[in-house]
Amino acid sequence: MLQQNITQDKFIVDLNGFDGPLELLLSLAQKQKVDLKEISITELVDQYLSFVKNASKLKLELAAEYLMMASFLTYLKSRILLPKDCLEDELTASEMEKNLAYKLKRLSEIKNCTEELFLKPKLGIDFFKRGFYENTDKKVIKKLDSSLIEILRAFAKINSKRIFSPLKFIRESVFKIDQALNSILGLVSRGKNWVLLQEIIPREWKDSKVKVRSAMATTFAASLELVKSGDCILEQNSPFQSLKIKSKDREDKK
Amino acid sequence: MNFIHKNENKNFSSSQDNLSHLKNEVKFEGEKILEAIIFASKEPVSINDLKKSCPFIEDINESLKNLTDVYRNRAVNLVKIKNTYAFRTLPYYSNYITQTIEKKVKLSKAAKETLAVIAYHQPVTRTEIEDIRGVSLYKGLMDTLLETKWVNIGPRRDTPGMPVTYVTTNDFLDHFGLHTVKDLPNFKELREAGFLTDFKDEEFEI
Amino acid sequence: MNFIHKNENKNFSSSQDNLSHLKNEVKFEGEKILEAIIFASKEPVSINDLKKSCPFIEDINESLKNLTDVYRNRAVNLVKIKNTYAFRTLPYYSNYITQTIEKKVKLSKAAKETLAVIAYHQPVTRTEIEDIRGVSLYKGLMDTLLETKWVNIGPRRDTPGMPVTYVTTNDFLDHFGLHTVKDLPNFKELREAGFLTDFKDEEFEI
Repeated sequence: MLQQNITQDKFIVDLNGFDGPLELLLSLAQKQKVDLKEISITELVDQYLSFVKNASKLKLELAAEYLMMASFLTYLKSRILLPKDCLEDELTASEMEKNLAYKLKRLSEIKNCTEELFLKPKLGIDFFKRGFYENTDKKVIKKLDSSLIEILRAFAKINSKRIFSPLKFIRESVFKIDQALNSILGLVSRGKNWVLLQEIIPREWKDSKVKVRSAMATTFAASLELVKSGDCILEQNSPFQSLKIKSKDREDKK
Repeated sequence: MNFIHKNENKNFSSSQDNLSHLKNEVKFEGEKILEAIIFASKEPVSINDLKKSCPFIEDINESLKNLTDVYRNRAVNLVKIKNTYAFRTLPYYSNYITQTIEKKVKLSKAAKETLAVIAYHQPVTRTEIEDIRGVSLYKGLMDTLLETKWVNIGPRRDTPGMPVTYVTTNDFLDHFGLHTVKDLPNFKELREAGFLTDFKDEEFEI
Repeated sequence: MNFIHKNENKNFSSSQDNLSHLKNEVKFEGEKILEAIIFASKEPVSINDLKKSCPFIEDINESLKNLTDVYRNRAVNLVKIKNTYAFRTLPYYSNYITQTIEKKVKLSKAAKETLAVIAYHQPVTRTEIEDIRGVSLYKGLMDTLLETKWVNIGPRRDTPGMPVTYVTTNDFLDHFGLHTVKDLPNFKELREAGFLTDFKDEEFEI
């Protein structure tokens, strides 16, 4: 059938030319019979499935739509072959067949109509409007020339801007890590006493909740860094208690 | 009705004749004003706009019909495009007109087919278009069609989800020389064969 | 000379009559071709160009005279300008046609965006528009939009300060061929329809 009709190269070209599985199916049907009323659905199903099989043999990547159609047709074929009395509640095989035939006919009709529509005389090509228009320049009325697509695009643009805009940090309320390192080192080097972490936060960072939170988080991160490098020790007596920090003694370091 | 004009009608004498003569004059003047407006306008003029410009015309549809008759046998015709009027040359004379073609829209095969689906099945939802064509619309296809101004957004479908619908425009009709959607090739046949479901006659057919 | 057309001349019987009838037909066809050419031309057409386009017309001056006669009593006249011909609407009727002379103006990007926000979020306050667009409205933008008649003042918002809201008008719906603003596709639908692809500003293939 199909394999005999089409060489391997042409097979690939053909597939690319099809605008979806229904169109492929339609063209197979038209090859079978001119009158779509007389096509054999089972034969058509076989042709389609062998087409898809061939495509996978050639390791062509078929779009999901083609595979979905293949699975539907396989199902349809099995329903046609099954005795009629089982599965009464679902669409009968003949209804499904009719439905498929209807869709094929409808597509073929719209394809014919598309051709005929574009064969019609067209404005600016086959017939014309008046070429010249008077300029009565005294009373010119401004007319806005905006099309709907422009408004839709403007709206889509605003929304996509809002969704896809990169995250921006408001720098003023972010306590930087090197700031935190400096203030920790400034405090802990003075003595060997424990210092509470919240005491390290500079005064100007204590005037709002947001700032305190940011400074606290950065100071904590910085303190971990200092512990990791072996310059400081961090201590917490029990969960949720305040963190204490002190610089590591030379003896401790040994 | 063609070309009743002043000089031809000078011989009336009785007062009754005179009255009907005057009435004809008024009608004829009205038609000429319509002619001037439509001739001078770049876009097809809607009947409503014509009414607004000429509130003194009693029966605008009759006047427009008369004007259409005047031009019936000319190379330039007054054509009705849905609820608008415009002058257009007959396609028959296109060979003699060498005009730089202003705007040649080149649509892809898929776009042409989608346009046809919208024209025949309007108002039609995206899902319905995809169902008829058996393939999903590629990105940017509806963009292109809306940009041609041949397609517009129609009323939302009154079904769950209230999907957006698409319809064709007067520009579309004008471009393909159609008066209404019913003039589409094979429209009647398709409708009778049951391929066009849910088609509603346009509301403002005048 | 006016409007000799095929159907009116069917009664000729003798061969001589028939010949003159045919000659008239040819003449009339020639006039119609001239009519179509001059109508569709952007510039007045020179007699030489007309001759070149219609070499089969025996006496072009006679044909042009006949065509001029056809339009003599219309609101549109065929006028001779030096050695060129053009159709012109009579100045007498210009009172009626000045209304239809339009100068096309484009909306700025900001105005389009603002209009879109109003269409989708109406009734919407100025602050809300600024919030949605992420930029403050420049002075005069709302005035421009109000001037278009596409936007109008809506009811005041029942919040502190009672700010004015903005809504779109029926003119807006008319211009964009919409029945209601609810028909506009929402963001999700726009995305599904592929309106979020990188928008090219260039025209589609022309």
